[in-house]
Amino acid sequence: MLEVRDIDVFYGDAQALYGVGFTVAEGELVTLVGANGAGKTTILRAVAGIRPVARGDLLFEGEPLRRVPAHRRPGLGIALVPEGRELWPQLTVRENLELGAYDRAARARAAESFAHVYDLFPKLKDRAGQLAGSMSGGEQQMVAIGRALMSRPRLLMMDEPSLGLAPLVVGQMFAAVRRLHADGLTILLVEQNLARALKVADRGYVIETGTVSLTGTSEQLLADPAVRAAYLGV
Amino acid sequence: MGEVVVLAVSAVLLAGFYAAMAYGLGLIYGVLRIVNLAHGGIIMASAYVTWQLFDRFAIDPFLAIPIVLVVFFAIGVGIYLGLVRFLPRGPAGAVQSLLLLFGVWLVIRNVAYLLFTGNEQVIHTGYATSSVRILGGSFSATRLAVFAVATVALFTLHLLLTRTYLGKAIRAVAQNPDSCTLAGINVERIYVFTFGLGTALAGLAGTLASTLFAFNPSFGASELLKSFVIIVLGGLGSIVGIALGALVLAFAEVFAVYAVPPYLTTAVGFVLLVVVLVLRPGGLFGQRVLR
Amino acid sequence: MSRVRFLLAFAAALAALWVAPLVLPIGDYTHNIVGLTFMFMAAALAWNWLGGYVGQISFGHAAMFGVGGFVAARIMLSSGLPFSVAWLLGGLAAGLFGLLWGHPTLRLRGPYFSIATIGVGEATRLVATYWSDFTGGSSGLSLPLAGNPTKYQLYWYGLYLLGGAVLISYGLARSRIGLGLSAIKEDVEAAGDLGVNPTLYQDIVLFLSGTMVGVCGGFYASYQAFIDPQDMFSFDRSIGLILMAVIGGIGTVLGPVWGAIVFVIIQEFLLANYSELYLGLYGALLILIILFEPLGLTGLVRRLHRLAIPVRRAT
Amino acid sequence: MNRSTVFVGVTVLLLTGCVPSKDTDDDSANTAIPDKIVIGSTLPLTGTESKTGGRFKQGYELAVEVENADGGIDLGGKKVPVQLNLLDDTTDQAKAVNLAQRLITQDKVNFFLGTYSTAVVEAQSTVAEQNQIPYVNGGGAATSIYAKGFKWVFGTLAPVANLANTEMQWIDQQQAAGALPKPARVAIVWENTSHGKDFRKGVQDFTAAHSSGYQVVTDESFALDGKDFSAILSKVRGAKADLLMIDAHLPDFITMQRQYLSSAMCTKVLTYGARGTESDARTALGAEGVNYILSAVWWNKQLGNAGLNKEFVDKFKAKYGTDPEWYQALGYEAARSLFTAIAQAGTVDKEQVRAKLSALTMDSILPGGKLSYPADKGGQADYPFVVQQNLPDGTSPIIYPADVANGKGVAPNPACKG
Repeated sequence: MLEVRDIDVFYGDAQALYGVGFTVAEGELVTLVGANGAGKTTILRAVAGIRPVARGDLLFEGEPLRRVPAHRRPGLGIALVPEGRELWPQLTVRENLELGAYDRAARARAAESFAHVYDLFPKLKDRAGQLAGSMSGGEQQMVAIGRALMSRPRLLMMDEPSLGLAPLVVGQMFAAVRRLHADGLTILLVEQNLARALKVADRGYVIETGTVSLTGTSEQLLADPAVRAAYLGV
Repeated sequence: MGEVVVLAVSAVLLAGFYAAMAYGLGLIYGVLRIVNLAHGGIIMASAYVTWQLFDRFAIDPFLAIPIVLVVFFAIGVGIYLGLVRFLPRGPAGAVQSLLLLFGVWLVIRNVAYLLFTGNEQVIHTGYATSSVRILGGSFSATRLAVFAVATVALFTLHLLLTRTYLGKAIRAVAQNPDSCTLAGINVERIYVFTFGLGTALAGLAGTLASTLFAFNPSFGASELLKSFVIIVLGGLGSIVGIALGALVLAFAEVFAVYAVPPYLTTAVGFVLLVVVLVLRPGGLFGQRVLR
Repeated sequence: MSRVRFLLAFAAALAALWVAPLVLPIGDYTHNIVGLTFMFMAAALAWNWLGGYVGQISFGHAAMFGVGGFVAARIMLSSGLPFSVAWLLGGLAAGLFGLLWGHPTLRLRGPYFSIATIGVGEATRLVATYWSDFTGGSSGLSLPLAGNPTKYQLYWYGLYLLGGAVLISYGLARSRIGLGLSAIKEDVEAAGDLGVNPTLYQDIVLFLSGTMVGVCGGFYASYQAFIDPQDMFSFDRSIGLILMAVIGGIGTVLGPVWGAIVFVIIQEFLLANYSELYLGLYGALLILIILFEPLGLTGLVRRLHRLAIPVRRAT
Repeated sequence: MNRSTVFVGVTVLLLTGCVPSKDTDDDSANTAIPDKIVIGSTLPLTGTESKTGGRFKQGYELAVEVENADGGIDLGGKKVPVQLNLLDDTTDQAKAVNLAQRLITQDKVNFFLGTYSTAVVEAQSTVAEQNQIPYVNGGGAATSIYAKGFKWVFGTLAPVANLANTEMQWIDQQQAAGALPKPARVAIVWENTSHGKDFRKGVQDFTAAHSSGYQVVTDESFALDGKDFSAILSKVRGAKADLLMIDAHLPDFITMQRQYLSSAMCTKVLTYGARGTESDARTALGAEGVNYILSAVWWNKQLGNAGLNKEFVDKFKAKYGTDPEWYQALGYEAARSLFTAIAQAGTVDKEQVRAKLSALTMDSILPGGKLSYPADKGGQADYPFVVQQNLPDGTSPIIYPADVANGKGVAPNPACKG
């Protein structure tokens, strides 16, 4: 479904990604793991189109993505839940979700999507009229995921959904991810919490200083001694 | 007592014009974080357009509003696409846009001088001096009409911003443009639209001003300055806040005569501006984001 | 440029300008205009300390210009103090006035500060126009023609003002304070973390800037021999300083000097020929500079310089 | 601090306070008869005041044309043509000063005709005084210009205080005739400019001198270009004023009069100083809206039925195809008085012309029929204004002074009910 071929990305003069390549197949849950600053977020931003790619190709369902402007990509079926949620704090929960379905096709199915999101996160239904900025971190994360789902994505990318959340809430979050995956949604997940991420994922890529250093199924990676030493502290 | 009521009604009517005058500046600032220094120039230009429509085609200023809105929306879009678009975003861009749009103002003023000379112009509608009795006082029919238009504009804007996808997107862009892109909102297009709308609202203010005041190409400077006071009082960006800010300024100016000489009532607004900026940077009524 | 080279160039330029009117056949009119231009250069440089070095764009410098002018004029009218002392005292009063409003408002950044300065400028103008015991109100103040330097002599006083302003500009930019200022310009909070006290630094700069502009106001009072609040405190006067700095190159050490030259040349040239176009020309110039060369003339010269270097290497 | 810094510092210190000076080269003693007489002048030809500036230009140019029509000014038997060297000062004080400096010191004009608007004249007149060149202006009325003891500055505009005074004289007549209450309650509302200040002084001086007949109940100033005058008008209403004496320029006049009318106010006498008869006022307020407004100006074409006035109006119409207003008339008279003084002096010597200007008394188109620059008024002409009143039939006859009146004024305002 998604194919990333050998991309380079720069921040000004500083290069962040060096020939990164990976694939995500339909229905898969793939995770990108690695240390802080390794370039995982940059990869997601490049796929979402808010970070230009200097070299290499991005293919989504076989179609090249590089020339598609960022705001068109949700219409193609790509959605990103950004790191730190990035909600619109002075809009209500309902408005935040509504704008998730901004694309014309998604707008037409908004009612259906609302039902889906409220089903996944019943709490949001109760809080629909509340300002998003006044909610707790976990609730905000739910809104962020809900907003992404409202665009009816075929590929859902999530950037550190568990960051800064209480352990109990982290559990709920991963339960939701698992459920979405079980419903057949393709997911690309970036996590620092490698153990938990690999537990839900089918496959994983280890990103180190802007390149893919290791890849394999979750089991393989969890078993890899280098991974265990570097990321699991065992 | 009666006199106080009469003054209060006058202040409310004045607030109507003040609010209409500040909507455009507040909207553009709230969404683009750009201080549109050309605002005063647009108000002046629109007064001239209204006058031309009245003079040549005998179109009543209040009926000219739709034409003015369309014309100045287009002008706003032109200014954005031709100039503002090229500025960097962020603090550096904020300062540059200040100077750039000031340049635009100078050019507009010069064009007006060339086309219409420095003479004062006035629009005399049949009802310019007729009056209506309210609460024991007699008030200008034109001022009432201006107030009505300003109120309608307030509600329309409010509905647009809270009830439509476009409006919600505008508020979302004001709060966090990056995540708007992720939601599939074409932020650049929202910017173009907002700049156009803000300019159209400045045009509306100019039309309203032309029914109340005489104007020349330098007209608009004090409107711009007072608009600053209003959007700061109102919290820089909230449309309802702007209306409240206008009310505060109008009441302060009208009732200041009990405390300071009438000559200094204008200064009261500017002092209020600085004090509010320093003590309550979020404005009297709220925050700095468009809600 | 090294410090020694700068100071040598500075001394040479000062000396050349000092003797120029004595040896060159310059008409009286040009002589006076150049003298007045020196003052504008000094004021634009002073504006640039705050607007360029710190990045706080002030739309209210006319307030200090006016305060300086009127305090100086009052002193000249009421006491036997020489005009230069009156200028200085006027400048100090203006600097203190700057601190009075600047200390609270300098916490504001970007457009917030700019808007606040508009408020300060306009409020000051209105109060000054009303306060006729001090400013003469709408009738203004006339200075005695005796005891004041003539316009001919003011050329040299203008030159000294300019010299002082250039030295301070250079000193501020090259000193530790200068580093602190650019840190504040980049990011106030980070500057605080670096041990720079943004409040203190900005207060110092505003005081210096206000004092210099105030002294310029005193100079202007002596030059015109008649000042009135509507003119001294006008919004256009603040705008003029901004235009000079922007045309020359905002934030550069000497940019405002070149900006003031262009400003005056445009004014003098257009005055004689196309006076109906001068507003629009400033506007167009402003637009072009912001869009294509944010560092103004200085940026343009640097660009040409960069273009020229390879050529020189080739030969 | 290194050595070079010290060196430069010391140099600067040494230089400071050391300033060359120059003897003003005195060429005023040059009494040879020139080929032409060059008159320098600046006016606001662009910008906000361009309309008025243009009118003064018409007045100046007509005077020059008339003078040159028969060869120019007679200097001891030789006719010398006049050349006007006119620049645009855009109502900017510094520009007006610099341009005057340029015309006087560089272009060496013989004499100077002043610009328009008080503050600019005030700034510019110091240049004339410094350079000792006769400066006649028709555009600066503020008494403060003439209160500085300047020897070289002459003003053709009578002080605005006279405007108020002449209006009050007419009002006093009406009061004596029983048409107005005694004592009458007076509200003075003035724009905070020197124009407004002098107007206020005129009313105050008159009421102080006739204290049994008048009682000032409101005295307020306002800032230019106001958006709302309801508070001031409410004060006036609260004070139950009979006479509302306002001084305002056109935009404020229109805004204020609109609010006055729509708030159903009606005072027995209403004036806006010089405002009220202009066509702009009728356009903005309608013929109804300006009825019975009292106004006073320095000159009006209704004076022009005979003699010098008729000659001026006819020549003006022939040249420009329109009727002159007071601006053109004052410009014309300012220039003419200068030419007369030059002819009387018979030379272009500045001191002699100045002396002749100071002693001048000439027949004039201005009210009173004579123009002089009395020394006790600091060189400012002193004559009554012509008071006009807008009448319902659309005319604005002169109603005072009696010797030039061509209509009869109405007081109290018959439109007021009760």
